[in-house]
Amino acid sequence: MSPSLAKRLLRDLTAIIVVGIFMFPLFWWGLTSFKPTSAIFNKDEVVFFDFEPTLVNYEVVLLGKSRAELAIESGNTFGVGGASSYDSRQTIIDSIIVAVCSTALTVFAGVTAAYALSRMKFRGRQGYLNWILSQRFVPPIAIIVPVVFMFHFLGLRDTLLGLIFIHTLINVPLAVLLMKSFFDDVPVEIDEAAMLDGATRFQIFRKVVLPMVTGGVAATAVLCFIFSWTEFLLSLFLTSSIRTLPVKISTFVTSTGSEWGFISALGTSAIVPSFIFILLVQKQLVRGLTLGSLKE
Amino acid sequence: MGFKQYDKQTFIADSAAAFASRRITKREFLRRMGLAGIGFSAFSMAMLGNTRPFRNPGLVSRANAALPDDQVKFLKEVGGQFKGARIRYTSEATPPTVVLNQIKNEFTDLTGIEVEVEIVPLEQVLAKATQDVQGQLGTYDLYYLDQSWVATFAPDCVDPVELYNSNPDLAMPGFDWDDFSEPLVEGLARYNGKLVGVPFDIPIFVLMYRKDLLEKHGIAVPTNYEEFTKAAHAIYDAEKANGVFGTGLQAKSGHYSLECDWTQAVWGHGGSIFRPDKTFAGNDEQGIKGLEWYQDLLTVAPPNSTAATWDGQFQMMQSGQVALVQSWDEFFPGLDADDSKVKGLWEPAKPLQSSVGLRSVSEAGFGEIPNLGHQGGSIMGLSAYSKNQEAAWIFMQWACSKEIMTQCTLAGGFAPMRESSFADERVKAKAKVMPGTTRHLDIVKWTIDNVMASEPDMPLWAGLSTNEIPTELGKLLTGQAYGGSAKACMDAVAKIVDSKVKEAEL
Amino acid sequence: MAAVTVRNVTKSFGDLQVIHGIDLGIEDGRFVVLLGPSGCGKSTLLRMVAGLEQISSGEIVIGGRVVNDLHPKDRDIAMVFQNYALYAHMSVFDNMAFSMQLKKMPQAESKKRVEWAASILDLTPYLGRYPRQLSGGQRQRVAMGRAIVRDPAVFLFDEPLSNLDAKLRVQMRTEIKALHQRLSTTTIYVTHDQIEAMTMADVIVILKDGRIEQIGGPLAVYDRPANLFVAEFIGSPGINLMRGEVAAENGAPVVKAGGITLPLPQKVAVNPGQKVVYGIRPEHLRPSGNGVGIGAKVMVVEPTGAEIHIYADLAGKEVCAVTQDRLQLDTGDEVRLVPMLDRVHLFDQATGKALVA
Amino acid sequence: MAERMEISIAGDGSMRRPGRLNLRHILSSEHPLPWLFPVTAVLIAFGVYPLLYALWLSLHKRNPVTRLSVFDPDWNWVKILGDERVWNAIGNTYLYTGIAIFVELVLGLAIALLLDSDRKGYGVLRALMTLPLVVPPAVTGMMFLLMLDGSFGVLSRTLYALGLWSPAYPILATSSTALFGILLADIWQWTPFMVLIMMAGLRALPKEPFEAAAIDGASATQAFFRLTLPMLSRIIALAVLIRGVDLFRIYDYIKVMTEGGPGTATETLTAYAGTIYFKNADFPYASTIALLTLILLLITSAMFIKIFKVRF
Repeated sequence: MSPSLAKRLLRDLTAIIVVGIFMFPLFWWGLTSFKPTSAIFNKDEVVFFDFEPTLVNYEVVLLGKSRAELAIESGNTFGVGGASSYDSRQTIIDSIIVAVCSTALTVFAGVTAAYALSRMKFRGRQGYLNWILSQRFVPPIAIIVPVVFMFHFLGLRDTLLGLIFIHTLINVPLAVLLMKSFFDDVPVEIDEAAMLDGATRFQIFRKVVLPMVTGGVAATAVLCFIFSWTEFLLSLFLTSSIRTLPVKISTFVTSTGSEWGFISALGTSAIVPSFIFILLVQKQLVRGLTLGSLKE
Repeated sequence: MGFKQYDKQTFIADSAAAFASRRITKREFLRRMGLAGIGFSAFSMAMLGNTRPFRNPGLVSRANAALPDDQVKFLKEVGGQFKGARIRYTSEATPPTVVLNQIKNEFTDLTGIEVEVEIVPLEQVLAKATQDVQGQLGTYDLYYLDQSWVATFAPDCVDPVELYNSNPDLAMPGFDWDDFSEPLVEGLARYNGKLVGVPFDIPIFVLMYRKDLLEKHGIAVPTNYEEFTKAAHAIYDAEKANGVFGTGLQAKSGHYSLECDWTQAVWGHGGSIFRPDKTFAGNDEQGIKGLEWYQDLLTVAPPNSTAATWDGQFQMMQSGQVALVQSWDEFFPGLDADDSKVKGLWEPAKPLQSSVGLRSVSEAGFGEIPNLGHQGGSIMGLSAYSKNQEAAWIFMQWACSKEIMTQCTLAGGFAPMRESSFADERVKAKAKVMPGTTRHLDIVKWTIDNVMASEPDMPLWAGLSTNEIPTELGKLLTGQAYGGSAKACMDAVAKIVDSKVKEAEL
Repeated sequence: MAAVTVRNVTKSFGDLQVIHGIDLGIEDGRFVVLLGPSGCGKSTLLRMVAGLEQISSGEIVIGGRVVNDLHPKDRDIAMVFQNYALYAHMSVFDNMAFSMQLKKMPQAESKKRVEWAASILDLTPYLGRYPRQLSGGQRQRVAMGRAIVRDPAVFLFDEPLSNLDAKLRVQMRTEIKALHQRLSTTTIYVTHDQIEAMTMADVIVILKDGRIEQIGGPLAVYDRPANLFVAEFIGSPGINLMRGEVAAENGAPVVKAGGITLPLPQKVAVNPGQKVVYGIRPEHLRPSGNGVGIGAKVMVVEPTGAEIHIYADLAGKEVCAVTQDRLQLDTGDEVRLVPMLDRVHLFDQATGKALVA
Repeated sequence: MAERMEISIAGDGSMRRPGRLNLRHILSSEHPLPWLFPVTAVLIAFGVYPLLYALWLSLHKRNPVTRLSVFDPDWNWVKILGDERVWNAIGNTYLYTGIAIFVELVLGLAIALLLDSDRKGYGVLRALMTLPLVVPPAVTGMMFLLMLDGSFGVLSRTLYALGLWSPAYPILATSSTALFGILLADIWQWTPFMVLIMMAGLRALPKEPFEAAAIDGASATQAFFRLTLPMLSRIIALAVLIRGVDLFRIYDYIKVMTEGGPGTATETLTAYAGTIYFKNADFPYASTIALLTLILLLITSAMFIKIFKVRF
């Protein structure tokens, strides 16, 4: 009783169109990054492909080519040795460091707490869980001033470590929630069997339960990575010389024009790392996002 | 050394010349640049695809090249004492700052002082600077201060002239304080008799018009507000089929740009923002006339004007969408850029005259100076909480020295702060249709010297000018409230502003 | 190899007491089945022996050692769980070797043991596989293998067969029993399935609501249920029960129930007028061909092959009789039923206790 | 007994006596404390203090001239009640959250159903569908700002060309439509999130009830509304909660695209707090608005959890 060919084709077509619609902004964004300004802002028509593609935007943001570089090349120009404020190589490195480290820290803290919350009975457990989760409810804007002052006095302002900590703070509730659902999916008898086999709690965690939820850890890690990679407001205020990607991109909006070419080039580049991560663990991600609510 | 440096340079130069004279296509040019191994650097950007109006550095000599010997010596010897110090400057991405950021390493070369320029959008500068002074954190050694915040930050900055005079050891020779344009020092940098910083940027309202369009329709260059309206309507009626509008506005709701437009409209109709008794004056007869004039202009401007800031307004001009604009002079070099659709078609003119007469300073409040040329200048202020004050001070003197300021102007084609820069031969040589042109600077200088206006100096102004006033204006202009009644809107603004002023016990 | 003693053990979860002072002595090498309906506390009791649940009061002794405060791993026990609780990310070999690895036993030694266990359980071909690649029965065997490699003093089984299908269950039942006979390790086995209990146990402990109802051998609890609960719980089809009153008829004690008279053996010690429950197992209620017995109306006839189950209406009460005779009966037919007198059970109506000695 | 192996499992074992403070026990892995320590440390160090500080700030009145803050606990909280823009922002926040959740949920479920196929190529489509999630929201805002630009934007131009929209009313510059422009960005970015969750939900559904329903003669539509939806209800409730919490604190899109404008048409609570924070530099009042957001969010989600019996 398989659906007719026409029906199947219709479905295929619909699926492609729907996904296509969702891909369009990215396509457009990517296209923009190859356009000269006159093709981005054309009062007469929307320019699709009728332009001279240029790689200049990528070379500036990703390779650090700058006016100053030309000056050096030609030997006699103005601005020798100056850095381009659009060179984003350091930004990408900093962003990766922050995202990777905060993800590691978040997953470490989240996984250990989630294990205890899933496996151990103690007074105030639900309250503690609620407290962790409520942290996710706090609007970042509420804590900017205090965090800036606090970080200043702790010497964490404008440091990678500070950013790592604050991204850990905002991601840890989600990590706990996700990981708890994964641990809840592992029958508690597994722990008991291991306990009878002579394992300590830590051994049970390390050797038995954790290996059984690696998929969940991966899904959690990807989400934390994405959230850190895309976080804007706190990164903006806690740094001045270190710039994460979204912050850097926001500085391309200037008093005399937005650098749409650079914005789109860096924006497009910024998508790549997270997407690779997401592809690697897509299955677990799908599973993980249900937060165990499928289990009856 | 395969491809010799010399060969490379000549190759680039030849290619560039060929491209400039349209002998080769862009693509071929890019290919050759790629061959030369420089990729697409500033040069090709300048030639090929710019969004920044000022971004046409051209090929000029190193910034320090023409620095007087005594200043070089000063930087090396005095500045050298602070070798290794790291100073930090936060600024909006204004043209001079962007150029400064590019050439700052030349300062480091001389002194060994590291300079970090943190470039963030305007309001973030405000928030970050406010946080810094609030906690006296000393995160920044130098502040970029918009003229509307000068009053707010006056207590947090060191008076540079006083410092110059009181500490001769750290005073740069030949700095020449008198060279700074008098109106800028008085209008921008001084608050309550104290010099809060050094003028560093002076975008100012001038009239810009499409010569070709005005000629085509036989319309004279407007000289006052009424003529402007008439001309804008006439062009709109004639050209709307071609997608050309009479004017373009920077009327984004809740944005400082709208406040700037509005302020100029009010001043130009004989009004002011405040009365001498510190009450809001925008709802008096002249104020409402000004706002109504502005509302009328919206009907002949691209509808997107209500979503546009200076950025959007510039795009309208550069893409050939509008014919007449009274706005920031710093757009001008970008209009002559190579990727501009209207290269050479725009002309600068003096700002519009008021046919009813201007309100005098004594009739306005909070040190407001109603006049024809709205300015959005900014100053560089030395933080009183800086931990590297001496090093920062030396950098500030370098950045504001005659030669460096002139170099900045040369790089971007924007208005200089110093009389000597205006008179500089190198600057004058660029007064023709070309990237980074300076051909508007005569008009700009006239405007600064004769009709420069200033917004009120008051600690609340940063908030009022970027939040309360433009938000209510936005409600009116986009039809969210007030049913199109300028009076109703201005009465509401008056209520809000008056209560805020009262609350602050100013 | 150890005896297990449970002394006056109680367990409460908050205000809810689930185990009420249980006393139980298990001799070394015995196969003891804890049997009872769900919620009777049998699993809790087992888990307390394992150390997975804390006991609220009382004492548990394994091999002469009080283990109340001993960590499960130190109690010298092994446990097989209902859901097998296999380590999904480990091979069969590693699953079995895990406990020895934790103890840092020499590899050769642990390998020897795993192979020994695997050979007993027919798992040798599967040692390299992962649990997900095994059938239910094989998984169950791995779980058992994991238990036996440790050679514990006590095996604990928590409903190990309830996730298997019927045929496999019968097979595994035999294997577990055989294993026990081979290893002679003290075993405590929890189930709600009376057939499992009957077939495997040396001793059955019947629990209800956290209390022991009866302890005894499989036939003992079947033949001599200590009370109504046990009588009803054990046996399938279930025992026929009729409430009635003792009366004397022709000098012999009988039970009058709902208008019919049920015969009693002579020696029974009851008084006329006593309110009792009369119990007779289906196989002891014989259809008679010669007109004697109590008349009943056939409702359903179920041939099972070996025997025929006759469900009949006896004075308004449904009773079941089992016979191996090939009777030709149809719904609605009259049948006469004769209880075997020496197999009659009598219980006190008020206390439920058995009255027959 | 020949095969019986000699073994002795010795060991004194760890004592597990309840209710006794035993440092060795607390610091061992048997006790929850070491497990919870990292999270607790992070939350206390970087979460609790800032929140208390924000509360402390909200109890102060800031003088914009002297920049001094004086303790005046009622000042901001009374001010907030009389602030029209706060009420407008509350309305916008709920409106925005409500519409976004509804649309993202419906679209997410529909697309999940559409893409839930094992046929060749659908895996690629599903992977592509997750792409929007990895774009930084601030960048998404810019992306849609560019596409919705009233003069040059590709989406605006397309709508104009199709006659679906008048160039006289740029989407982001018209107070009645600006919110929908922002919603477009939000929906684009977060519908894929819903697709992922719904996909997982669909994949976990048992087959039997559907087979039974088919035998009972239920149409596909009936099966969807009578079986699929009810069976997904728990996961839907959870998805709504997670998404709702983020939506309620929406900031990046609004900041980048409209700054709350035109007028106050798209000003949500956090956007307004941002405005007061950035533009007026009135930190105490901005903190008060942010705390109000937190309070409303806590109340709303508590009610939601109660009503829909969300379990996590």
